[in-house]
Order: sequence, then C-alpha cells, then structure tokens
Amino acid sequence: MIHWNSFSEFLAMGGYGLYVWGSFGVTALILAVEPIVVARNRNNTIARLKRQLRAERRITE
Amino acid sequence: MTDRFNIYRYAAPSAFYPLAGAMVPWFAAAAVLFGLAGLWLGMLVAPTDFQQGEGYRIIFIHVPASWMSMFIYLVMAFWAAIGLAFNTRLSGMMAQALAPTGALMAFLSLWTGALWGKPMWGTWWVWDARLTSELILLFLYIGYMALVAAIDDPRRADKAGGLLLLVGVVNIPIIYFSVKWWNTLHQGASVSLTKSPSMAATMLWGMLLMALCFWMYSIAVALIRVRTIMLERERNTDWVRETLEGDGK
Amino acid sequence: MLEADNLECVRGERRLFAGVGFRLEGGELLYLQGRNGAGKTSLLRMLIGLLPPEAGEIRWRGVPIRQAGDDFRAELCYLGHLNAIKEELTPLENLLAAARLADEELSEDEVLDALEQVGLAGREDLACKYLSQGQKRRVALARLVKERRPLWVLDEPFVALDVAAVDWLAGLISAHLQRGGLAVMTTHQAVAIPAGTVRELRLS
Amino acid sequence: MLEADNLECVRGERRLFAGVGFRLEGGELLYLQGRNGAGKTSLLRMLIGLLPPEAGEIRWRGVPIRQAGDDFRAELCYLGHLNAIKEELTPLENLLAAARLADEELSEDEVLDALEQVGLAGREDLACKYLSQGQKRRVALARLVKERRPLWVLDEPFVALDVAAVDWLAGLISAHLQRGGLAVMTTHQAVAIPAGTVRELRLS
Amino acid sequence: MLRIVTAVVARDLRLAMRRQADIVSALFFFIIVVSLFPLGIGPEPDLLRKLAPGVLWVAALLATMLSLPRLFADDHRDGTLEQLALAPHPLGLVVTGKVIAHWLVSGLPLAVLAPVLGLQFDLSTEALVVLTASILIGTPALSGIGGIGAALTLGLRGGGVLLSLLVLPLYIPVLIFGAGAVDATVSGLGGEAHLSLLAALTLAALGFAPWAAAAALRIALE
Amino acid sequence: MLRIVTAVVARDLRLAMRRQADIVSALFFFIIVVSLFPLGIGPEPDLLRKLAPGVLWVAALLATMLSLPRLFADDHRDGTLEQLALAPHPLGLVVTGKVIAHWLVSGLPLAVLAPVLGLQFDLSTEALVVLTASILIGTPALSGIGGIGAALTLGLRGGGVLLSLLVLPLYIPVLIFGAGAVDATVSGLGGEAHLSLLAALTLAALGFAPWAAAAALRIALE
Ligand code: HEM
Ligand SMILES: Nc1ncnc2c1ncn2[C@@H]1O[C@H](COP(=O)(O)OP(=O)(O)OP(=O)(O)O)[C@@H](O)[C@H]1O
Ligand SMILES: Nc1ncnc2c1ncn2[C@@H]1O[C@H](COP(=O)(O)OP(=O)(O)OP(=O)(O)O)[C@@H](O)[C@H]1O
Ligand SMILES: [Mg+2]
Ligand SMILES: [Mg+2]
Repeated sequence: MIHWNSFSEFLAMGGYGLYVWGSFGVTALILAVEPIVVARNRNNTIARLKRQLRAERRITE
Repeated sequence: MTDRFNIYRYAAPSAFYPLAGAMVPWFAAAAVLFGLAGLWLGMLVAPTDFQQGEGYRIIFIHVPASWMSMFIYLVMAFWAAIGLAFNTRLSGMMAQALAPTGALMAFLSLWTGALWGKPMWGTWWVWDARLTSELILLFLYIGYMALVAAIDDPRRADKAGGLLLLVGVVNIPIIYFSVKWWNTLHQGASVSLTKSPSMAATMLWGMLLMALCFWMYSIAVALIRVRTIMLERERNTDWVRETLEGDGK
Repeated sequence: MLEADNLECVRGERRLFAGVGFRLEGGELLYLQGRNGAGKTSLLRMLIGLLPPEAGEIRWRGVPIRQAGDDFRAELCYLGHLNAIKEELTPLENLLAAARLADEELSEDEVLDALEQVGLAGREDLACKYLSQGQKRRVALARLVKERRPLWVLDEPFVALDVAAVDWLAGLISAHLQRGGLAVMTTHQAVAIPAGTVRELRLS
Repeated sequence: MLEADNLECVRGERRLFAGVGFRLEGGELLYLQGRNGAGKTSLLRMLIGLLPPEAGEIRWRGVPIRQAGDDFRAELCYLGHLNAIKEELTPLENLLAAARLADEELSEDEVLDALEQVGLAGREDLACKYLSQGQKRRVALARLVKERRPLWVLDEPFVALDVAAVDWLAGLISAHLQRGGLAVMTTHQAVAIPAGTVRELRLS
Repeated sequence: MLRIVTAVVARDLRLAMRRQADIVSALFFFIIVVSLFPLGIGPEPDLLRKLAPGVLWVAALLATMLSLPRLFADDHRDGTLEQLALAPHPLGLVVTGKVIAHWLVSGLPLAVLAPVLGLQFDLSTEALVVLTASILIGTPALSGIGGIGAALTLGLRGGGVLLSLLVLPLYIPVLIFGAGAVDATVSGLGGEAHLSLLAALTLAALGFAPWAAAAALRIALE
Repeated sequence: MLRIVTAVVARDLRLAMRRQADIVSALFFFIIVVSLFPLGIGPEPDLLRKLAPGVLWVAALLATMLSLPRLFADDHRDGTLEQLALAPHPLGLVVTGKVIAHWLVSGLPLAVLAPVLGLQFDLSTEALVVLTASILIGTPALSGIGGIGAALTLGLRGGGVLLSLLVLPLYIPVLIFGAGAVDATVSGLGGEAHLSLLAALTLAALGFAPWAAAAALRIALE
C-alpha cells in the first residue's frame, strides 16, 4: 500500500525533493513556530496583567 | 444591559473566554490527527501524478493554505459586518485574532506556489491573475494589521479595521474566479461541489484531510490569540480580575 | 429641551465621569466647570453626537440625539477650540463657505456686517493665515453673529480674545439666551454673562 | 540687559508699530499689551531673533542679537502659543528630548518632579495626544520649572489653563524674577505677578 | 442634496486655486515620473513602446495617490471636518463633493496631459485616444477608493505611507484594466471590453466609496 | 557637536518607532510599487529583467520621497522647530541629525529589501549585490537633497507635491548612476565606476545639504 520502495527514494521525491521539502519544511516551521509565539505572547500578557493588578492592589490598600 | 447579554450570550467576552479555553485542546488534537492522516495518505500512499511526477505533492499544503487564506478573510469580514451592525465587542477581537494566521496562510500559499512553479513552469513567479490576486490578499492582510496597530483606541481600531475588511472583501471572488475570467497559466479549480472530482481518490482524500488539519489548526491558534486579546482589552473588568486571580484559564 | 441622563465617559483606561445628567430649557446657559482634563471637552463632544457615551442618553426635544440625527444637527451650532477656518481663504470667503456648507442663506452684506462687528473691518480680504491668534478666533466667532439656531455649544470661546472682544461675545451670548436660545459653554476665564439663567455643572 | 531701540514692524502693507523701544534689567518683567492684532506676537518674535525688524535694533548685554547669535540663544527661553510637544511621545519623553536638544542636563527624576508640580502625576506615560488642551499646555510649561536661563519670553502662557494652574505659573514667574531673571510676556487675562518690577508696554 | 455637493466642490476648487501649486505640481509629478523611466531604462524605442501603457498608468496612479493624504487632513486639522460632520445632511454627500473636487484637480489634468506624454513613447493615434479615455474613465475610481483610505488613516501619524499600503491593493484592478485597454489597442485587439469594465468599476466605486468614507470619518472623529 | 546630532537622531528614531507603521509601510510602499510595474506592463521575463534596475531604483526614489514632507512638517506644526532654531548651536547640526534619522528609517530598509525584490525580476546574484550596494550608497544622497526640498517647501500648503517637483530633478543624477551601476553589471561592464560616482554624489550631498536646508528653515520661520 505504501507507494515508496526506500527512504532515499522518498527523500528524493522523484527529483523534486528540493521543491517538495522546501514547501513542507517552511510550512512545518511556520505551523510550529506560530503556536509557540502565540502561547508565549499569552503567558507574557498574563504575567504583565497580574503584575499590574498586584501593583494596583498595593496602591489602593 | 442584562437582557442584551442574554440574547448574545456568547458574544460577551466573559462567557466566551472559558468556552474558548475549553475548545482549544480539542481543535489542536483534531489538527494533529487530521494532519497525520493527511500526510500519511498524501505523502506515503498516494500514487505518482502522471503529468507532474512527485512534484505534485506540494498540492497537499498549497491548496489547503490557499483555501484557508481566502476563507479566513471571509470569516474576518463576516465578524466585521457583525461588529459594525450590532456593536458587539467580541467581533473585533475575533477579526484581530484571525488576521496573523490568515496572513501566514497567504504567505504559505505564495511560498509553496513559487516552489511549485519553478519545476512546473520554469519560474518562481509569473504575473498571472491568480498569483497576483493572492499577493494582493497578503497585502490586504498586512494593511489591516497595520491599520489596527496604528490606532490606539481598540474600539476605534475595530470599527476602522472592520470597514477596511468589508471594502477589501471584493478581492476574494476575484481570486477565486480569476482563473476562469482570465485564461492563464494557473490551473482551475479541480474540486467543486457540482462536478465530480477529476483527481485520484487518495489524492483527493489526502488533500481534504490536510484542509481539515489547516482548518482545525487555524481555529485553535485564533482561539488562543483571542483569549489573550480579551484579557488585554478587558483588563479592568471584574471577570478578568477574577480570572487572573485564578490561574488565567 | 436638552436633557442628559446618567452619562458616563471612559477614555483609554480612565473613567472621566459617570452619572452626569442635567436638563436645560430655552433661555438657559449651562456653564461647565472643572480643572484641566476633567472631561469638559469630552462631554461637549458627547452632547453634539461626535463621541458616543459609554453609558447614558442625551435627548433633544425628547428624542435621543442618535435617532434625531439631521433634525438635531439642524438646530445645533458648535464652536470647538479649533477655529474651523481655512488659512488660505479670506475671512469673507470663509464665512460664506461655512454658511453654504451648513445650508444657510447668508448674503455677502450680512457677512461683511458680521465681520465689522467682530472688529475685522479692513481685513475682509486678507488671507486668514496672516491674521493674529485673536483675529482668527474672531473670524470663527463671526459665525455666531447671524446664528439663529437654538442650541449653541461653545468650547472655551474666550481664548485668545482681548478684553473688548470678550465683552462683545458675552453680550452676544446674552442676546441669544434672551431670544430663548440654549447654550452650553466651558471657560476657565471668569466672564459674566449679563442675561439669562446660568446653571453650573462641575466635573471633578 | 535687554534693550530695544526704535523698532518698526511692517507686515504685508501694514505698519503695525514703529518707534518702539524699551530697556529691561534683571528682576524686571515687561508686560506687553494691546488689542488683537496689535503686533505683540510679532514683537516677541523680533526679540528672540526669528523675525528681522524693519528698522531698529535689539541688544542683549549691549551686543546686537544678530551678532550675539548662539551666545544670546544660550540665555533665552521662549514659549510660543504652540506647545512644541510631540503628540506621540509621553510628557516624560517630551521633556527629556527637549532638554537634550537644548543642550541642558536634566535627569529623569528632575523631569518627573517637574511633571508632578504641573499636576501631571499619573500621566507621565500617556502619549500627549490623549491629553486635554490644558494638560498639553502644562507639559509645555513644565519646561520652565527647572529653567535657569535668564531671559524668558512667553506668548500668552495662561491660555487654556485652569485657575489653579494660572496661580502656579504666576508664582513660577515671580520666583524667576526674584532670582534676577528677566521676562517678557503677553496675555489678555489679568493675572497678578506677585514679585518683581512690572513694566508695561502698550502697542496700539 | 445637489446644493451641498456643489457647495463642497466649489469650496475645494477655490482652495485648490488659491494654493495654485497643487494642480500644477500633480501634473509635473506625472510628467517627471513618466520621464524618469526612459532615464532609468535606456532609450530603445521598441522597448519604450511596450512599456508606455504600464508606465503612464502607474505614474497616473501614483500622482493621484500622492495628493490623497490631504483630502481630509487639512479639514481635520483646522476643525472644519467637525463642522461638516455636524451639518444637517448626510456626510456621504459632503464626501462625494470632496471626491469630485479631488478628481477635477488631480485626475482630469492627467487625462489632458496623457496624450502629450504618450507621444514621447511613440504611441499610435488610436492608442493615444484609448489611453486618454482610460485615464478619464479610470481616475474617478482612484479618487473614490482613495477617499476611503484617506478617511481610514485620518489623524494617524505616518498616515501617508499607511494610506498607500491600504489603497494600492484596491487600485490594482483599475491599473490592470486601464493599462490593459491601451495594451489591447496597441496589439490590435481593441480596448472596448477593458474600457467598459473600467467604467463599471468607476460607477461602483463612486456609488459606494463616499458612504464608506463617511463612515470612516465618523469613526476618526470619535 | 556630536552630542546634538546623536540627540536628534535618537529622538527621531524613537518617534519613528512609536509610530511603528512608518518603517514597515515605507517598505511596503516600495514592494507594492515594484510589483505594480509587472502588472501594468505584462509578464514577459525578458522584458522584466531589462526593466529591473530602472524600476527598483525609481521605486526606491519614490519611497524615500514620500516620507520627505514630514521631515520638518511635524516639528514645524507643533512649534518644536522654533525651539530647535532657538537652541544655542548651529541649526545645520540639527538638520544633519534629522537627515541621518530619515535615512535610517527610509533608506536603509530599502537596501535590505532590494535583493529580495530583485529575485522577482530574475536578476543574477552579482547584479543583486550591486543593486544593494547602489541603494545603500545612493539613498543618503536622496535624504540629504530631500532635506533641502522639505525645508524650502515647509509651511507652504500643497507642499507635498511642490516638494516632489523641486526634488525630483535633483534626484535624477542619483537615479542615473544608481540604475546605471546595476545596468552595467547586468550587461557585464562592471558597476564600479558608477558606484564611485554615486559615492561622490552622496558625500557632496551630505556635506552641503544640511546647511542649505538650515538656511531654508530660517527663512521659513520668519
Ligand atoms: C505563487 C504562486 C501561486 C499562488 C499564489 C497560487 C494560488 C492558488 C490559490 C489561491 C488556489 C486555491 C483556489 C482554488 O482552489 O481554486 C490554488 C489552487 C491550486 N494551485 Fe496554485 N498558486 C500558485 C502557484 C501554483 C503552481 C505553480 C501550481 C502548479 C503548477 C499550482 C497549482 C494549483 C492547483 C493544482 C490548485 C488546486 C486547484 C483545485 O483543485 O481547486 N499553483 N492556488
Ligand atoms: N487613552 C487615554 N488614556 C488615559 N486617559 C486619557 C486617554 N485619552 C484621554 N484621556 C484623558 O481624558 C481627559 C480628556 O479631557 P478633556 O479634553 O475632555 O478635558 P477638558 O476638561 O476639556 O480639559 P481642559 O480644561 O484642559 O480643556 C484627559 O484627562 C486625558 O488625560
Ligand atoms: N501680509 C499681511 N498684510 C497685512 N497685514 C498683515 C499681514 N501679515 C500680518 N498682518 C497683520 O499683522 C498683525 C499680526 O499681529 P500679531 O500676531 O503680532 O498680533 P498680536 O498682538 O499677537 O495679536 P493677538 O492678541 O491676537 O495674539 C495682524 O494684525 C495681521 O492682520
Ligand atoms: Mg477642553
Ligand atoms: Mg499673538
């Protein structure tokens, strides 16, 4: 059922390796990096807001 | 006020925030599953294309990315229309949360298309109608993000950005139909609801699974982003304070 | 005639005021007071419908102004801290253009007359960019001379005016009130308006 | 210290004034009066060297200011009716940048202190475009708090300020005069400057 | 209704006349950009003839765009825009007037000048006629769409460049049909189809754009 | 002396960062203009390769020029320029600082981006290197000369277009040598001669322009 005979054949992609893997590589990179950036952004925001909230509490108390 | 919140129950950020939080893992998991299945079908099982050799496998990301880039813009425009008509706070945030992902999808469509074009057409880039309008779409995304970033008052930014989205939405049909209207290098739609698909079943399934993967992925990322935006925007409301005092979930 | 209920103003993170309300009838002047940054200009912009209030409602002749739309605006005259005059045009041209854009009939003679009243006789044909601060303000104020719309909203109208012009303007506002007009005004200068009922509203 | 001889000002076709002269020593305030358009702003711009007079001469410490050049400007502080603040920058950044460009040493603490004095505590980090008219003016005036250069030239400094701020500024000018400074000022508002000799010059 | 539109047009034209420089300089900008190209590219006549439609249209587009930032900015800065927004008639009418005035000052002169510049590129008479027609028909759409961009970026510092970013993508169809019309004529296919598409674009833009721009202005004034 | 220059540069850069949009959008303007030409002209690769140097340089020139009107206008409008003119050091130094900041914001990013856009036009590596070098060397001259124009047209309404009118003729030598350098490389002649002429132009412009601009500013302030 699997179409390829060997791993190197898979990598070569019938001579189109550069183009196919270039596409898949960049896509994988972007789809991996975006969630990381988004999650980091979220954690930073939460940390900053918590800090602000605490500072505010301290002033009003 | 209260009855309005009942009508638009989940249009209220305080109600949407936990709901979105609960949905994220499911969409993320679905994205991974669909992705693995799609890659397996597309990269390992699907046969060689008789015209394009193995190079055609780029289709498994090129087409989903192209579809998503257009679809996300439509969704943003939909939210913008809702926001301008009913003045709901959530809609602007949704549009903003979607924009970066949409821009990335447009970029991926261009990138993979360029990498496909080199072996197939012998050039990275031609000034063909579809390619050009996809480029315009990328500019529209960037323009939207730049406009929203340039306005500091978030509510004004939402309204102005929404207006821009509605104006720019005319570009979507142009991209989609450009291949029909101008007879050009780029290939026409081979998947359509009315005609039976003209490609091998494994290829088709691989592509559809990858499309679902991209779809789930976009929803998951946009939901995380919208939750961040909500906290930031509503930081002075009670519900955000309570949320922050908990664990932020 | 002009009512405001429970207005709330939020700018950025800051709540400037909340629960502000008043009721103004013909012949009355509302004198808005408050320190710098209290929100006077913001309140005025709400009253004329340029800034949507965070909460509360403003009614003119019983109808919410958002709904009244053009009907409300047809009875309103606003003078902000910007003069709304074109530097390249002469005072005469400025006033004629303003009248035409506001859909009012105003003849050249009437305009010349108004300019003379504000002490700009002899400068009708000098481009406004050559005028002094106070003279520019006078051109803006000349619009009020023939103004018969019932509601005047004035943001710091006395700024840059010399003593004589301040007196003149105070008289003009009085006459408007005596004709049964309404006015809402802010100013940091203590200026006595001779006629009409003066109500004060303090933002803080 | 500051002398003006026989100044003449012509704008366009119009001779605004001629034969104006005065002499100002340390600790003295020159209070320039005149109706709108009399030429007060024009005279001030001559004194600081931005507008060459039609006739006459201005001397600082006995040297004509055209000749003195940078030496004169190093002792001069001018505040026009424009605020000279950047709308995008915060008050803090504005004042620091202004000091650095005028080649003065000013620490962040000093600036924060000045801002607190003008009543902008809590707004140090808000971009100036969000400030109210009066608050913007206060940012511009905050430059004067630490200002030790001997000659202050102020064009309508009280505009847009509320009563408390007017009093504060009058006090600041008095202190400057008591330190032996000179000041030239115009204003249409009657404001008493408690200390120093006040000389008046009326243009008409 | 018409009275308001004409009043706005009259005022804006008078202002443009007073500034004089405006009209003349948009034209000169057009001329200079068009003349820059032969300098940057070199003087081969065949090459130039091929370039002509594209270069002329891009230059027309840039010249129109350059004057956009000031479409509402002056009125905004001196408070006139507030007064216009407070006038008792739809703001869309006022914007329509301003768009018309903008076209009269910046689009029309380009159409007048285009054939003269086209001669420099050795275009045939027929191509020149189509060029003029396409610019005449297409530039109102540029003014209309530009109005939306100008309104959206109003009051934002750095607006000028942001404005180009927003507006240029929307200008591209106009550019394609406009240059396409001339191209088609040059290659003997006839430019009518392109021209009628261009006319449709312009009608759509003029009917729709002023109201979108008016909505954007209300947002900017908040 | 240096302190003043750096103080001005620091302030202007901070302002640019605050507006964010500015830097990004000048770049995108560049990208968009470069992409417009193929749209107007048609997609033949051979033709496009011939156009590349001219188009890229004209676009760089326009992108620099677009941001010129605001070089002094903002400072003029809010009164900062008066204060700068009253500071106890030569106004020319202040102008030098502003010109440097302008280049950092508008010229430098263009040089970074130019090779990527050059790829779209199918240029060789060598040509791309020379293109980048020419833009890097040439744009400071554009900022400097532009400063004079900006100062001369300061406070004149309609200044933006008038400015282009004044400045473009002075930009032409830069354009010719800049595009010429790339052209010479493409046709195998080597671009060094052009590049060194360009460098000479830039040095002359940077030494002389700030003082001319300062003089023009004093006149504008009268
Ligand atoms: C940068 C260049 C390219 C861009 C921007 C681009 C854009 C798009 C877009 C927007 C779609 C989705 C529209 C639809 O489904 O009808 C699409 C689909 C497609 N593209 Fe491209 N494309 C590019 C290059 C290429 C190349 C070089 C090829 C192949 C030689 C190619 C082949 C396809 C195919 C086969 C589809 C699927 C059509 C279908 O089945 O519906 N594209 N492309
Ligand atoms: N984004 C923002 N964040 C925080 N505060 C803001 C923001 N925008 C505006 N403000 C505040 O809103 C107020 C605006 O006040 P407004 O202009 O209405 O005052 P005013 O009463 O007219 O004052 P003045 O007497 O000086 O004219 C100011 O205090 C300003 O600091
Ligand atoms: N080109 C010109 N032709 C004729 N008159 C001119 C010209 N330029 C300026 N003026 C006049 O010069 C005067 C400028 O006055 P200036 O600004 O110095 O007045 P001021 O005393 O400061 O007034 P204010 O109290 O209103 O600030 C005005 O009366 C103005 O009309
Ligand atoms: Mg105010
Ligand atoms: Mg004055």
